[in-house]
Amino acid sequence: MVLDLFKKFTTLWIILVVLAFFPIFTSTFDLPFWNDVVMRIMLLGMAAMGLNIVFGFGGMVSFGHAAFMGVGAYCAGISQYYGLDNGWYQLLMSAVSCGILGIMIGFLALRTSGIYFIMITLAFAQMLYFFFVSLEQFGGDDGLIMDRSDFIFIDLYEPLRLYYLIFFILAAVSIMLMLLIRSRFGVILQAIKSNESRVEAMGLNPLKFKLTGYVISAVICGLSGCLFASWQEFVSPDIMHWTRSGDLMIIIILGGLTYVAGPLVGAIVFLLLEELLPDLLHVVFPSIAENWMIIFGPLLIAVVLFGKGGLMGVVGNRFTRPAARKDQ
Amino acid sequence: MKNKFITAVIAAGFVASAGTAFAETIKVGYMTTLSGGAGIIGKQMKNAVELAMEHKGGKLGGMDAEVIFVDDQRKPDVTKQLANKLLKSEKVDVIGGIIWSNLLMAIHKQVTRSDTLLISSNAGPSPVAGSNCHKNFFSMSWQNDQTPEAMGAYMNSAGVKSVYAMAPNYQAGKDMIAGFKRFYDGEVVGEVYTKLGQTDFQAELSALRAAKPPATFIFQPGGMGINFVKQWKQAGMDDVSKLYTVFSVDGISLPALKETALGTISTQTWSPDLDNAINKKFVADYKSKFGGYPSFYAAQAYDTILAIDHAVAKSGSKDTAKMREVLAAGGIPTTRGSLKMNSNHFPIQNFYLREAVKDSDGVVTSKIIDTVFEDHGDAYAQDCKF
Amino acid sequence: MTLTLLLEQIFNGLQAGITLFLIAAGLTLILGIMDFVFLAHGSQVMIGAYAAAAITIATNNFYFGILAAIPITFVCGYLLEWLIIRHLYRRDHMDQVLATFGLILFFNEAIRIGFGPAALFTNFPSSLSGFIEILPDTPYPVYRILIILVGLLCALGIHLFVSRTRVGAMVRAGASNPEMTAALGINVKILFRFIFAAGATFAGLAGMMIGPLTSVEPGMGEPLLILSLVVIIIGGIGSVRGAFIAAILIGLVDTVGRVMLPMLFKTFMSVSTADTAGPALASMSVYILMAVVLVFKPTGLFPPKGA
Amino acid sequence: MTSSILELRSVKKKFGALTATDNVSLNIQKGEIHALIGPNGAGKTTLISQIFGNLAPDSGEILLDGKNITNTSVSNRALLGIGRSFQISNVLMDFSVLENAIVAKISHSRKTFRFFKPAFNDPDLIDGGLAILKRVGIEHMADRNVSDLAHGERRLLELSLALAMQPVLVLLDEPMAGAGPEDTVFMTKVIAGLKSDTTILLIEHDMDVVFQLAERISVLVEGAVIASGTPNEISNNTLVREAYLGSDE
Repeated sequence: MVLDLFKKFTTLWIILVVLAFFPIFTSTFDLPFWNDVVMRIMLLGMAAMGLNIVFGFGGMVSFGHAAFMGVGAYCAGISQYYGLDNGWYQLLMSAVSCGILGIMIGFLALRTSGIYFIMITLAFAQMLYFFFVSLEQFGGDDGLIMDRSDFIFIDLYEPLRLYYLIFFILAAVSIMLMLLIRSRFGVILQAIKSNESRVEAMGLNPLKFKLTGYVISAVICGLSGCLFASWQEFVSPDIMHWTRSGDLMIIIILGGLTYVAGPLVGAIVFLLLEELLPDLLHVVFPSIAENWMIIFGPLLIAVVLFGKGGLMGVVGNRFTRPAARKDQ
Repeated sequence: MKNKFITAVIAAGFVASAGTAFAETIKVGYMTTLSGGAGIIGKQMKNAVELAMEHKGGKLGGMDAEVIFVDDQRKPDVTKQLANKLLKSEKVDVIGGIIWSNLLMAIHKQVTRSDTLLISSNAGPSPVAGSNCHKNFFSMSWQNDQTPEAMGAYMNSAGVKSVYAMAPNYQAGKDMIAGFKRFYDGEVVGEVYTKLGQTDFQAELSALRAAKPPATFIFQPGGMGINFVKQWKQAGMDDVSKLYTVFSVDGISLPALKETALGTISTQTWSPDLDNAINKKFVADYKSKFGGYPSFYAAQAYDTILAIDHAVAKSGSKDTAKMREVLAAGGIPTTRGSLKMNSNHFPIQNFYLREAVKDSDGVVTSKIIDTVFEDHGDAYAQDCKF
Repeated sequence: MTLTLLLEQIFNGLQAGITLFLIAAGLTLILGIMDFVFLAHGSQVMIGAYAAAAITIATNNFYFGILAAIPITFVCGYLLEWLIIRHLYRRDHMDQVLATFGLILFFNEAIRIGFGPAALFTNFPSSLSGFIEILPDTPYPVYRILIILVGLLCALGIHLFVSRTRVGAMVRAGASNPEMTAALGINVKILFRFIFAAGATFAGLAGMMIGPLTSVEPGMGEPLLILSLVVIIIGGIGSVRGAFIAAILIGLVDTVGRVMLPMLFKTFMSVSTADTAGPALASMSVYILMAVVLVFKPTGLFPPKGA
Repeated sequence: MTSSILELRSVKKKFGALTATDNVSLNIQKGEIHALIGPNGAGKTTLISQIFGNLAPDSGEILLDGKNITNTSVSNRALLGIGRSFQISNVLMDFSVLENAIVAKISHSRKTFRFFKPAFNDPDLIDGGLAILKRVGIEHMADRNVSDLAHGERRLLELSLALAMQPVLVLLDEPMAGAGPEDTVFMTKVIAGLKSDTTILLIEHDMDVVFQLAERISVLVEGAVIASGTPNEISNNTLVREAYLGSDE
């Protein structure tokens, strides 16, 4: 079974191996800043992978998953505000809170479908956003400065330790997803995306599976948010702004939404573009370097128009097949 | 903004081979919001920094200098990553800029801990002035509460008995009203928090018309200020109540408000007509180079560069501890005159009452009509222990 | 809280709602008939506002600005559909979200490059700057009443068009069953392009009318887009009547809630708590309303028949 | 006397002013093939949808094996033993034929919340899936993608899925629609072969097929059952001839 996972998810394993050795590269060439970029890539990639459970595999276009990142981040921030700075405890808190919230929001939102689902998930995310903006005690809109959480045995002020903590949690999430997507549950989720009424006719209650998928994805986003807070040493409602939900969706579509590795590939490309495009433009076309989004926007449109299946789809096979089967 | 990645690689190579053969260069990372809706503010700040570098002949304190501009996109996580880039990749000696409180909060700890000076050109939230202060942080602007404090004090002296206060519902808005109430002795008959980013204030104006307060105090920065003042005038509210503003009618909104803003009063630490040599040169050159008056954001950005120049010149080095000592001692030559520094590294400065007027060319600008506070320090300095 | 103030706030809510309706009317058809998630509809508002403002500034004539801007927004919408949108109808919602998000970025930056990052200043002519007493002692700005009237006129026009004309019948058929429209042999391509351009024009008109009230700046359409999506969802996707009722509802809830909620809260809780909870709840109110509607009516209040 | 497996008592459904099913009462006997015929728009599919639970009747009762299932969900009815093939073939398009069957097998096993072991290479599930396909004789196309299948092949796959849960009652909504003559012959044979295992309620327009397969026929016109009986009785029923067969020929 393990060998099989290596064979089926080649891209993901390659990325994980590269990520594992990346700090050696940066220290050799003295580019410590790039560790930081990659940490952000891993965090947003992890959240996007979580979202992709519902988005790519379950066919539910949730426009509000940044809210779970926010809740995870605030679990860390608020715990620390009250002196509970054990990082493992904060991760647990984030997972539990996002799980409970996921059940509540999922249960209500999954009554709807299509565009209505997109909008109701956005509505709940906006409610949470405004809720945290109004929490004056925790800095409201200005946010809450916090220390990196205290992960027992791991002193996070050594930058590489945070890097590897994020890496190992990302790797764990990745392996869990590889298994999940090929499991009975994963197969049913993808079957629901393919044809909900057939699955229902087979005697399965789609809501149960969709809700479970929704909760798992919420928990993963929560974990990502909790680590995000430690990375940023700061929590503010900005982490759950609706544009971040949009960013997560873009990351997924960019990478390829029917692939487990897609969101990670998307995160790498998206954040590298954000990082390098202004610099690049400055060399080529200095007068509009500040307006780099005028290139970025059409680029996204081009990906949709010409790169069906995202980058993974362009590189790999172009057929729509369930992720449970295809080689990635 | 150049291709930093390539620069970094090349620089690393040079440093390894050439060692210290080069003359010392001081590197300043300047962070502001260049893209998105607030891009106009960042643009003015960038202009001002470039002007300052021009005035200093491209050197800071006589040392070769390089300024690297980065666009924070007004997002905390992007800001944090850029700060990291400036620190680790560019290895800058000073980080300056930053418009927004939340962005400053996002990078405050990281930059100060790395033993690099962080000089804010605008943001001044209370945590970094008080209990969370750090010796490596300096403000070239003000603490958020101070400007409304000045307005509160002025309104006392003007004999305003009761006021209706209005600000957006976010942290800075609440700080502003808290600061205002700290100094204002009269009655606050209404305290209304509008939505952040609200564009239409007609509903609030209707409520205000019904309440008929003799005075209205507002904090509505950026686009919100343009909309508020415009709609205030359109609704003929001047007949109902007198408007007192902070950070709502300034060099950013005046070009959009034009004559509509005439007569509006506000408090501020700086004004284009402030009478000193540095300011006169700054305003005149800014106007001729970029067309139009600079805003206080631009002035503070200009001052940030002047402060670095002063620190290097006086200490003769770009060493953080030495520069810090110079800046903490105060006496920094700026567009606001010689700036004194408080124990928490925020300026102790004058606060002026300004009115929107037409200049001799018919352009609407602001003019100082009174000095409300002289050498005013902020309320949080006592909580600050380095 | 006096009765006159309440009435005035209702007028304010009406004006906000009518503006939202103009934006939502086209969008609800785009979502309903073409099943197309068009996030860049807010950019149409911005284009309208900029076109009118730029022409007004150049010619110094407000009316001319509006008159010239209407065909400009129509052409913009037409071209946009022809160049990009028509290639996206058959794609799934996710692709549409991504592509139209890209359009938002493009339009905002294009405007910033073209007109500079600062807000454009426009004002309505002095002939419209007066007040009308809607009740004794309750003056209300003429210009805002004009917006309400123009909006109502547009709403009536759209209603008559959809319910009385042949093309309107196609639109109704399309909203309740897109496949059927195609099966009837109607030239769907032309119909779509027309709806798209008309939707852009109404959104642009909303932008033109609020331009003199608010600041005309890049990105001005996004907050309106989110609100009009809320309107469409509450009204039922594809239903112009639903959009109208929901827009007025949202306008009233948002406007009246903003002012009244804090006042209401102060009657039974401490002032400082009310100052925190009131505005917070007010900014959440429209989303709460939408969530409640969807929980009880998962396809909105007035889903088109057959949907 | 055989006992009834499905009983409808005055089932009524209205869409606005249109009465889709008008007080339909119907008895399906255990083990029979019962055909439901009627002109287009008579409400046949609407009735099937109510039996399967996709639509809720406005009034009336539906009993499966004596148990009231009027308010039971689709998935629970499937678990109670109703299988259905839809008018427009309804299979998992992105999956292969075997994968379709495996999903059905997973459902049948009731062990659905398993998160780790890969499903598509589980030998038990593959065997189970193949057995499902074998029932309608399509195991040879197990590895093909559904999107590549011909129309008739898809109908067969759908039938196999409907049978996967070993239902006591199968609802077949126009299984021959769009199929070529060869497919029709094959499908007819398959359906006839099911008779020993289950009860079938069949909607079909092809009268040859209906008279070949059905033991009893009910005729639905404008939402109401106008006649019910053996093929012989139906073909001799004057009401039916007038309302339906007459206009059809």
